[in-house]
Amino acid sequence: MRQLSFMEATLEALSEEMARDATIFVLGEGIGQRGGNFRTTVGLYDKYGPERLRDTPICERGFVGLACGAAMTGTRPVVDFMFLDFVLDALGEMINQIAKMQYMSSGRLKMPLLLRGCGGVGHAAATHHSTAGYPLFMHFPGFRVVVPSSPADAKGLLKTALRCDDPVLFLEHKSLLSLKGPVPDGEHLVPFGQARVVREGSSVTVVAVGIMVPRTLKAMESLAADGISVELIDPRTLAPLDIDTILASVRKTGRLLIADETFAPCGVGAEIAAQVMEGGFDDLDAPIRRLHGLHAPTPYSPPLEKAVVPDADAVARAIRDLHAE
Amino acid sequence: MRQLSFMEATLEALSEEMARDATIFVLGEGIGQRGGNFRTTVGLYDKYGPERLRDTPICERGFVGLACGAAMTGTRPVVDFMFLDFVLDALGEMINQIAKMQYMSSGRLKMPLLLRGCGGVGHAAATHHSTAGYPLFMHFPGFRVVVPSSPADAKGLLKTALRCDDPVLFLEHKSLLSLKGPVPDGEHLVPFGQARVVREGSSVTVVAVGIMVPRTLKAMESLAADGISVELIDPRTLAPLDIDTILASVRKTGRLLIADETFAPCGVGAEIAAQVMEGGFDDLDAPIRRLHGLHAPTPYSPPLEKAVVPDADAVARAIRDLHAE
Amino acid sequence: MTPATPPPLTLYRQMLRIRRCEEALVKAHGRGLIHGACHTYVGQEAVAVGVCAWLRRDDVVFSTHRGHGHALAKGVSCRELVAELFGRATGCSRGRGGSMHLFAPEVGLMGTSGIVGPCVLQAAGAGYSFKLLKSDRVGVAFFGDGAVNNGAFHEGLNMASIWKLPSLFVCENNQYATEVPFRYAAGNPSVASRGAAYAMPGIAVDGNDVFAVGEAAREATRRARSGEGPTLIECQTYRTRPHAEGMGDFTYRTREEVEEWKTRDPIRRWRERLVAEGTAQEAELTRVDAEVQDEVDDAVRFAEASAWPDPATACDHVYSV
Amino acid sequence: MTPATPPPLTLYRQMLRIRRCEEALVKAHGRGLIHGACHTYVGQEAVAVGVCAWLRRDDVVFSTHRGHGHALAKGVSCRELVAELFGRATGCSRGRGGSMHLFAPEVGLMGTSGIVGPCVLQAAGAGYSFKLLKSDRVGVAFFGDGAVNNGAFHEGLNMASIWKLPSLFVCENNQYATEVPFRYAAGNPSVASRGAAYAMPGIAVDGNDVFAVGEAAREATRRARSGEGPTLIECQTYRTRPHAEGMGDFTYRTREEVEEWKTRDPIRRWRERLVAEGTAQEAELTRVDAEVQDEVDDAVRFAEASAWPDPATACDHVYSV
Ligand SMILES: Cc1ncc(C[n+]2csc(CCOP(=O)(O)OP(=O)(O)O)c2C)c(N)n1
Ligand SMILES: Cc1ncc(C[n+]2csc(CCOP(=O)(O)OP(=O)(O)O)c2C)c(N)n1
Ligand SMILES: [Mg+2]
Ligand SMILES: [Mg+2]
Repeated sequence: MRQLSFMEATLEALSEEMARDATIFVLGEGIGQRGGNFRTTVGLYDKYGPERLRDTPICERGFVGLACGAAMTGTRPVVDFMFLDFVLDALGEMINQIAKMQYMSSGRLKMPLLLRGCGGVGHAAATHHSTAGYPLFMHFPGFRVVVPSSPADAKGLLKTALRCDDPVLFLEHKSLLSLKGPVPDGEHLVPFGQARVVREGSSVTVVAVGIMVPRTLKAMESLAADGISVELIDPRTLAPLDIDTILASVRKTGRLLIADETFAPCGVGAEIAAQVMEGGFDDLDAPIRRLHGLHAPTPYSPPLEKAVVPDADAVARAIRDLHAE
Repeated sequence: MRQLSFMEATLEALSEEMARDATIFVLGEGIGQRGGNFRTTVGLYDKYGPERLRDTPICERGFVGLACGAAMTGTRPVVDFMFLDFVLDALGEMINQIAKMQYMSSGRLKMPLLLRGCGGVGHAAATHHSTAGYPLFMHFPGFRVVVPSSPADAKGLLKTALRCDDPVLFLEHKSLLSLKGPVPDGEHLVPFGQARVVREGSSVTVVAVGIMVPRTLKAMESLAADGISVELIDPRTLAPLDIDTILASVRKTGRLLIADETFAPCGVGAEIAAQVMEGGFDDLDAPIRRLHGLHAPTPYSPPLEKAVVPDADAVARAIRDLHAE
Repeated sequence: MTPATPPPLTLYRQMLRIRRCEEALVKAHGRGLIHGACHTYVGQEAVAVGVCAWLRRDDVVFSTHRGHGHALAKGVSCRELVAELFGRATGCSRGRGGSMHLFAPEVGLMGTSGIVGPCVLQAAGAGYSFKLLKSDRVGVAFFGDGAVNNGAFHEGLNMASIWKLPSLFVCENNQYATEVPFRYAAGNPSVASRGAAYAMPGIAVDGNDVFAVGEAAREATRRARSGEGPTLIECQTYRTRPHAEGMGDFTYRTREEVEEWKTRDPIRRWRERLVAEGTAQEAELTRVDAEVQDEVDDAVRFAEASAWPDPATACDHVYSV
Repeated sequence: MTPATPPPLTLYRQMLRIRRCEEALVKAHGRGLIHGACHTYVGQEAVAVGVCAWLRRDDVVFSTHRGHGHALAKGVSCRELVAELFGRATGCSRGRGGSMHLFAPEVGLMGTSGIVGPCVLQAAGAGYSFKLLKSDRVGVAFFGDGAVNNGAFHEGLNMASIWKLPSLFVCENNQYATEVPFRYAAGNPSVASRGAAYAMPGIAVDGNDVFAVGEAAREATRRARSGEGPTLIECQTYRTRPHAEGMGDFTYRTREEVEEWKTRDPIRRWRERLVAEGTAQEAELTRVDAEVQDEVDDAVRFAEASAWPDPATACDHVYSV
């Protein structure tokens, strides 16, 4: 199959859906003629013009709130926010308005709104260009949360997001953008709420989020030698979360590690651990372990930045420790 | 000891600290002459004047950001935001700025800033006057999170907050405000990071957050009869979290229920469950259970509102079920 | 297509319907039938009615915590409004919203809100949709003077201006935000003059004169429908009841000020004008008074007799599927 | 107490220090010594220097992603700046911040920022502190034209105005936000005129004329220190390098436009004026040129020789204790 990068895969998905659905338009800084800071809209301006590829002033709250009103009145806005950090100024609109409109209108309004951009640590981008923050979108009711780890999933999930009537947060890790992988062309849709078993294994289950999937694959190279057979699961969407696939795996392995780059407290690891404990307590042969980034704002200097992020070695260590428990 | 309501207790704490520290000033809507929507500043305007009790325009992001700059330059702002819902428009300032200034300045700046107001469901206040949201302040590094359940703790914790150099979120449940209880006068300080064992017990540990403490006490009345001995723990501060007291209790009871009114996903229950699993796995005789509000925006109509909140009966049921496991 | 000029008597009926409805809600609040907050629109009726007179059913309105008047003027029935405040399944929001969360998208009421500010952005968003869809519909935001100092006003008006969106920004300057005077909260006491910061026409009108408000709305909707862009309208008005039912008054404003404004009652003024100009006969008006009172009484009976929502539905519609 | 009128030669030295420092950073960026983004201040030097000339060490500055010039003008050494961008423990932020997070509170640099907007609010907050503490210090925000359309500008200026805070709001209107022209992004092309929306003096100056900027800052700081309130200053200027190092140019603006602005180089203009007016001799100026170059070369050597931060400290100072 042809190899595409994350960027190429999501651009293809957006381009195909914009051709299919004339109500889709994109809002963001530099997503017009410029084609997006992360090349998310390259070539689309010439095809679809300024109204559907709308460069915005620097008013994140404003254009997110505008997108809310647009989604309520017959169009499908895509907010291309670059880095999640920037759009934190719009959390009020997201939590109070966007996430609640369907409920408060008893389903008479829909909220077909996509929030997409980058999150995650890397490239010495420092503390205002590194936030992931998806746990808070899992906490508040109303959002769909998508964190892809492969170009194929990125395309298939973005297309699903662009046909979904709920607000979707689609978050890509900046270090994955140029990663290449096989991507089916045309009508390739990945449904929400279905985890992907990346590797089957028998001794330890690892649930890895986003960039932690390739890092775990790397870690696994060194583990096979020691006969540690890892079952790697990529939830792909965190809301809805496919807990059944995780529970089934834990039933088999009895051991679970959740690997997530962002913060631990009230994070993805905590939620998955709590659900597995509730649904699979008797299957557990060892405590569920969490591997997260350190609980500090992201520093700039490479040695500091490296220290706050769990890399492949950290994953390998965590798996070994868990396997030994 | 004299009995004070929550409101009287926190007003006393604020009044005492403002007398002690001339750099404290309060920002909010109606906190001047009016004395605050929840009577949080009654009488203080006449004592301290408009500069220290500053009525603001309706610009939550603005005055939270202003408070950030003030805290960096020698004063101690108190943001009295009424309902947490209102101040969600300021999350960008809180997460990107307030929580990070000490870290980014390598400790050369302090952030003595108190964010205080109401959260929680009740009185048919509906979806824009019911948000608690503290899990997100636990998730991001840099905040102290205080959720008192008694007037005495409210006073002691608020005084500690007003002497703390970190940003503090102090969240009161509106249904607790008029609750009365014994309150020591004068210099009564409750340190952060020390849970309170409200009742000792032997068969089930319940960690209850804020308003769930009185609800659990009510539930316990019906349980004693059935010989279910509950150890009730109020963490009082969620960041820092006194996990040791919780672990010690679980070591004794082998059973843990976390009762929290707000949402479950990536919430307080998940975090405590994950930590207890990590630190006390072998002490557990049954899966840790979580009791939270339903995962929906808060509806207005009393029968609907009642349905989304865990009341004393729900707590009693949850304890019985866990005890039977 | 622009709506026909609204019959003067219809404007009278609509304003009166709002007034009588609010009076009924005040009584009901006293009887404990209303559960949450209740912000009445008494004194400001000319704004909602004057603006909505120039809106079509398919135009959309985004409103505030003080939105009963906007809901009624846009076409929500008294029954649906009162039932909503009573928390019944027959309410316009099925009992989920109450006073501050009135939803009736089928008549273009896209929601009132418990948060000050967002309606401005959402009305710009509706304008964006209508422009993209090549329709001549308009998006309208009603908001108070308190919202003018909020960033949403700044960001929303700027975007609407640079993109020439078919949106109306109607500020109801009743001079107070809860108990804080606008003259204290805003560096510049004129709302209309702020249009200049966004190169948007900003006009000030007597918000207690339904005709004056209507003329401003007529021109603003014409501009919007014909692609000339948004308009900011400052309606200078006053709420003659406390900020919310159950709250005090006269600590932050004087009885005299309130009484003085009562003499400018928009409904009485319009009634007198209709009679003076011979547009309507006393008899007709008296008949309308009676009909409106019946309508409101019926709405209260209907609401009280209505069923409560089923608790089992508490989690419905969080997601579309 | 107002600082003494800055010696013309000092202004020259400071502007040149910024320019040479940026040039060194550009080279270093090419050599891969700078890890994150690097937004240079080339072309805008007169703004930081002209404003900071009227600030005392204990006045405070809140800046943006393009803050190297503000840091140097406020008193951060070239060594500390370059070392920070190199990510070394000797940097002004101990290597934690990089180009967009420069902190040196000891000289009143309260932080540059990767987020557009907050500096406006924080400068108002500093003004609030100083007013409450009865000090005559001032809080200054430097921000770009891009921030003008952000709600923080609206909310911050309004609060500063109604509370008469000793704050300066210095907008560096370099006409583009990344690649988006201000004339596209803002309904009203004048920043200074927006002062009117907040009843705040708003003045526009030639941002490439260090004397003109200084005169505006002199009056604004005088107003602030004497309790007369805040001032909005629009400095019309231009960045003659791409938005950030490594980024392209000329897709959104023409070579001609850039070349035209280079002829208004604030440093050359000031140098020529000093010579023309006989304020400085060619020889002195040449000596300054050499001294500044040495200072910058030394800073680069210092930075390269500096140690990396210890990974074990990565979680220090998240909390005060
Ligand atoms: C963001 C936000 N902050 C605070 C509040 C609390 N609040 C409710 S109404 C109100 C006053 C609004 O004043 P104005 O906009 O003038 O409308 P009016 O009540 O005068 O009609 C305030 C502060 C809120 N609802 N939302
Ligand atoms: C809230 C926010 N949104 C977007 C960005 C991305 N960004 C960084 S610099 C910039 C342009 C800023 O333009 P301007 O304020 O004019 O400053 P200049 O770069 O021209 O000096 C943008 C959009 C950001 N840093 N913060
Ligand atoms: Mg008002
Ligand atoms: Mg600019």
